[in-house]
Amino acid sequence: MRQLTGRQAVAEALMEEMMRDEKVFLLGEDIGIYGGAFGVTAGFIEKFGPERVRNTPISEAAIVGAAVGASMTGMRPVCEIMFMDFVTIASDQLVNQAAKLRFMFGGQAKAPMVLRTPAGAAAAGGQHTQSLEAWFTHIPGLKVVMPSTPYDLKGLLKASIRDDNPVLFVEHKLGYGEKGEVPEEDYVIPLGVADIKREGKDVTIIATSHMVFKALEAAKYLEQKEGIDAEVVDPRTLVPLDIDTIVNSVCKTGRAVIVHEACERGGVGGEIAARIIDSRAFDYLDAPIKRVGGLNIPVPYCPVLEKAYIPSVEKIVKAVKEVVY
Amino acid sequence: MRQLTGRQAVAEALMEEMMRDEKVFLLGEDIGIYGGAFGVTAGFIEKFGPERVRNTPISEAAIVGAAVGASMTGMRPVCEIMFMDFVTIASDQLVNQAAKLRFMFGGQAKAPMVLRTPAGAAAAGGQHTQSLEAWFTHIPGLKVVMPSTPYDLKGLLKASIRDDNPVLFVEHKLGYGEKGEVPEEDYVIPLGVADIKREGKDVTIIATSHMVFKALEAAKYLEQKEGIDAEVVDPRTLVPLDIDTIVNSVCKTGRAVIVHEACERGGVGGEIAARIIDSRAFDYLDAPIKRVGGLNIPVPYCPVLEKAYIPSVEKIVKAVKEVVY
Amino acid sequence: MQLSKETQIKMYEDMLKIRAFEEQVDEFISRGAITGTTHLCIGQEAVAVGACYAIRHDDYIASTHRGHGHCIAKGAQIDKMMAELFGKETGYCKGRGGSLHIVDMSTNNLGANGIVGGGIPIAVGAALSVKMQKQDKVVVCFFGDGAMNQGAFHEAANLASVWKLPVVFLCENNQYGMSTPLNEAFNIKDLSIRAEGYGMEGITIDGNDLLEVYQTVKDFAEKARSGEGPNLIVAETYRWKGHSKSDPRKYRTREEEQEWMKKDPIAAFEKKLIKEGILSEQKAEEIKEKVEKIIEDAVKYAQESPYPSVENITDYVYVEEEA
Amino acid sequence: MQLSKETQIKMYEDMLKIRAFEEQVDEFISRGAITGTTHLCIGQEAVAVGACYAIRHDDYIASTHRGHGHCIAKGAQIDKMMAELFGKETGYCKGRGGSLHIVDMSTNNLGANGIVGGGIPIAVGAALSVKMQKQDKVVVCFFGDGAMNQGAFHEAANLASVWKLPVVFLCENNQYGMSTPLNEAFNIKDLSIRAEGYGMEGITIDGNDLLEVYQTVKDFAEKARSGEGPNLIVAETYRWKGHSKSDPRKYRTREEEQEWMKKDPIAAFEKKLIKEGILSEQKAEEIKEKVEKIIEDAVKYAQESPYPSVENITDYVYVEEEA
Ligand SMILES: Cc1ncc(C[n+]2csc(CCOP(=O)(O)OP(=O)(O)O)c2C)c(N)n1
Ligand SMILES: Cc1ncc(C[n+]2csc(CCOP(=O)(O)OP(=O)(O)O)c2C)c(N)n1
Ligand SMILES: [Mg+2]
Ligand SMILES: [Mg+2]
Repeated sequence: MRQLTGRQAVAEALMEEMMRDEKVFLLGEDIGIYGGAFGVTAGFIEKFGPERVRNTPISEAAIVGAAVGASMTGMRPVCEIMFMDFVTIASDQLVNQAAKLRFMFGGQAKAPMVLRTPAGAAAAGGQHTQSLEAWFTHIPGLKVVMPSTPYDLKGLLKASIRDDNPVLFVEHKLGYGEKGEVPEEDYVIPLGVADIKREGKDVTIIATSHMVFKALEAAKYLEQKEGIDAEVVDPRTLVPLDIDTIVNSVCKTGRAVIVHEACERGGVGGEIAARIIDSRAFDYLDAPIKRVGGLNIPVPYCPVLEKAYIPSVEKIVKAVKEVVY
Repeated sequence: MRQLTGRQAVAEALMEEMMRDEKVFLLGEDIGIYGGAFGVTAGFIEKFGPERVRNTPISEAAIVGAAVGASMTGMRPVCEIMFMDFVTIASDQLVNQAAKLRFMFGGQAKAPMVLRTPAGAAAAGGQHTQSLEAWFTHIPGLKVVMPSTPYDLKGLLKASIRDDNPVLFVEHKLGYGEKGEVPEEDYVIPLGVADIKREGKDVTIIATSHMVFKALEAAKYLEQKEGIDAEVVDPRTLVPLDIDTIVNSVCKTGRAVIVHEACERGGVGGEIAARIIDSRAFDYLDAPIKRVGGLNIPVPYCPVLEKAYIPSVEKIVKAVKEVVY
Repeated sequence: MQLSKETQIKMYEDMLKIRAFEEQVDEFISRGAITGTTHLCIGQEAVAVGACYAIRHDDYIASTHRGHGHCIAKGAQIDKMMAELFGKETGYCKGRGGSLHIVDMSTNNLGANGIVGGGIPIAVGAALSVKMQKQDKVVVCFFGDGAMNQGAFHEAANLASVWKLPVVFLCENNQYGMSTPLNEAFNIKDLSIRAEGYGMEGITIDGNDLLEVYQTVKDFAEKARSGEGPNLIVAETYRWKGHSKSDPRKYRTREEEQEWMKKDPIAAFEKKLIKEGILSEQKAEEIKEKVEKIIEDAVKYAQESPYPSVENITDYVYVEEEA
Repeated sequence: MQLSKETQIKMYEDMLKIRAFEEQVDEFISRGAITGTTHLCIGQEAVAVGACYAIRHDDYIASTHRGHGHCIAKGAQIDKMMAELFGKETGYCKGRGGSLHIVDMSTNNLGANGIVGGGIPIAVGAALSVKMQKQDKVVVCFFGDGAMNQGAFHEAANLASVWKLPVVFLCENNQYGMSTPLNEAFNIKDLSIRAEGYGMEGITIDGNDLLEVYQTVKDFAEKARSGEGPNLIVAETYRWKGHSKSDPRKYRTREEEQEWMKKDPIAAFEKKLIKEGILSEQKAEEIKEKVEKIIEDAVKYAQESPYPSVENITDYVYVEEEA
């Protein structure tokens, strides 16, 4: 099958959805001739014109707010916030407006919009590297999608654009360059379905976004060096969360390690651990659930420290060994 | 001992710290002659004048940003954001600036400021009722304090003002009217020390903020009607979290129920549960850890639905019975 | 003046309706029959009615926390509004929203908003939608003087201007943001000069003069509709009541309030209509009685309506999956 | 002109230092020797130097993502800056911040900021602090044209004006916010007219004319210092390089760049100094060599410095408990 990068996969999803539905349009900073800070929308303004590829001033609150208003009135905006850290500036519009309006209005309106944003550490210091997905899983009314592979990026972005709810779609900067198989044919991956990226019987590693690749590496190492057969589960969407797949896996393996790049404290690992504990898996658990998250510090600029911040294959291996032995 | 309301306790802490240290000052919307939306600073502008009790325009980002800048340059601002929901508007300044600047600057500066804000449901609908503390526990560099009783409110606010780090100090709207003993003498409660609000041996109920009162009611009921002896632990500060006191309690009781008003999904309950699981308490746990959080919906306006949103004494009792039997 | 007599009488009636509705609400609030808080626009009725009559039924409005007037003037039903304030299932928001989130999408009212300034970017988004769908609608975006110091106002106004979107930014300058007088929130006297910084036209008008509001909004809406881009109207007015529930109004004097109450927009318009022979005192009386009846009926409707059922509490959080 | 010859030569030298520093950084970035991204201010040196020489050593500045110039002009050491960009323990931020967060509190530089507009409220807070502590300092708050459309700018500018705080808002209008030209971000031509909306004085100047920048900032800073409140200067300039690492600059023409490069602020000032006999060609050469040497030494220092130790990775997250 053909190989695409994550960047190409996201671009294809956007392109196809824009061609399928003229209500879909893009807005964000430097998404026009610049093609977006990470080049995802390169060529889009040339193809779709400045009406549907709307380059904005540096006004995150207005970007997201405009998406809310447009989505309430018949359009399907996909807005881009250049770095996830900047969603903080637009968080009133995302959290207090988009997420809640349908409920607060008793069902009178809906906000079918997508907010795409790249997260993750990539040599840029504390204000350009955060993974804040946990925040938004805490906000009822939002869906939160956080894929790893090009295949998932494409299929889930298409589903997100077609979803009638506001969706926060979190990309990983390093995922843009990651390659993977993506079929030529049209496909959509429903939100709320986890994917078992590797089957195994000894331990369940639940990993999100770019950490899926590290978990797979760790699994390979564990198999080869330790004879441990790890199952790697990628939730893909955090809201809705496919807890059944996770619980089934843990029931099978009796052990769980959760990996995410965001700071461990307050990250989605806590939620997932708590859900596992309060499920039928409790009776199958043979060891404590370990979390491997980013350190509880701002992401450092220095490459040596940045590397130490991010969960490493070694740390995942270590956590697995702790729960297995 | 004399009884004060939560409102009086907060006011006393502010008053005493302002008298103790002339660098301490207040800024926020309608904190002047109006005395703040919840009357906490009534009489302050008359006493301290408009220089130290600074009424602001409706500009949350500027309020918190001004506090950051003032704190970096020798002052100790205490800013008030009228409802915790509005911290979203100022979250860049709190999260990307205040929390991280010391680290990003390699220790060259500090931001000794407090952001006081009321959380909790009180008949005001989805945008005036959120408890977003979980967000800020996820941000290294911030301390997060969330007391329940008047005694704790006073002692912890004083400690927060004296702390050299940015502190998010979360009050509960219903806590302002709650009465409790507060000594006349000066006292400070160190951040990071949980308080056992009731000793018990059968189950540990970890409850935050206003939920402490509900947990105590539940404990009373459980003792009287079910013969269950519940220990109620109030973490009081979420960052730093006194995990030892929690773990010790769970080791003793073998059972844990966590209660907070914020939506269950993504709330601090997940973090606390995960920490318990990954501690020596794992071996003592006789039952799954249950969480009793707010429902995963925006807070409804209608009083009947709002009541159903908030964790009730009945729900706490039910959860305890589930883990005990 | 292109307004027919009938329309002028309807406008008069709508102002009365707003006031009567809110007086009733005020009474309920103060005796605890309505549990939430609410923000009354009594004294400001001419802005809501003048503006909503100056635009088409299919034009949009975006409202604020002080939104009952906008909602009524845009054509909402009083009974469903009252039911909402009671938190009943028959309310506009099925009791989920309350006064702060009252909305009637059937009249293209995009809703009240609990976040000061929060509705402004949304209004701009609606205007973008209008433009992209090649509809010839405009959006009238209401907000208060206090909201003008929110970042959201700034970003949204600029964006609308850069994109030449059909928005009329309509600031109801009632002299205070909660307790904060203009001079503690602004270092300018005439708020409409801010329009210039966004490259748009701005004007300040007497917000208590119904026809001045009507005519200005009509002109500005037509400019916006014709592709000239957004503009800004600052309507000077005054809220008679406290900011919200239990406000002792220590930040202003009773004398100041009296001065403004002399400029009652309803009394002034009534006087004008009578003077011009459009309205008789008797007809005015009839209208007032009719309005009283509407309110009474609405109260009955609200009180007799059921609360939402707790079983359905998770409805409307997410749009159900489509096929 | 009250500037001594010596000072003018120092200003010239500082501009050279900024350029040489950044050219060196550019080279390191493009061959991957520095891993992070960086934003170069080459072409804009006159704004940084003019402004920082116009204020006192104990006055504050707040900088931006494009902050090397501000940092150097305010008096920072080149070696510690270079070490920071290399992520070394000897850098200003001990390697934790990098270019986006470079700061030197010893020169009262409140730091670069990775959030566009994020430093503006902080600058206002510093000015508040100054005022409350009855110091007679001012704060010069740098930001770009793009930042002017952030809500934070609006809120902070208004607050500073209402409280009459000693801030000079200094917009470096380099014609683009990343790839976005002024006309896609503003519907006004002269950005300084926004000052009026906050009740402050505003002016637009030639940001490539060192002495014009110097004089204007001097005047405006003195006004702010004397209690008149804040004001706004828009300095027109141009960044010669791409926005950041690997920007092919498709959004502008090479011709436009050439036009602006003819207005090189350093060449212009050099020419002026030589013409006025303040500087000789030989002396200019000597200075350039001296600057080269400083850069070389800084590079050596940076390269030879150690990385921070991973053991200390949690340092500076929290201030350690005090007694
Ligand atoms: C972002 C935000 N900040 C503060 C509040 C609290 N609040 C509600 S209304 C109000 C005053 C608003 O003033 P203005 O915009 O002039 O409208 P008015 O109430 O005078 O109609 C304030 C401060 C809020 N709801 N939202
Ligand atoms: C809030 C925020 N939005 C977007 C960015 C990404 N970004 C960094 S610099 C920049 C352009 C800033 O333009 P301007 O303020 O004119 O400064 P210049 O880069 O031209 O010096 C952008 C969009 C950011 N860092 N912060
Ligand atoms: Mg007002
Ligand atoms: Mg620029």
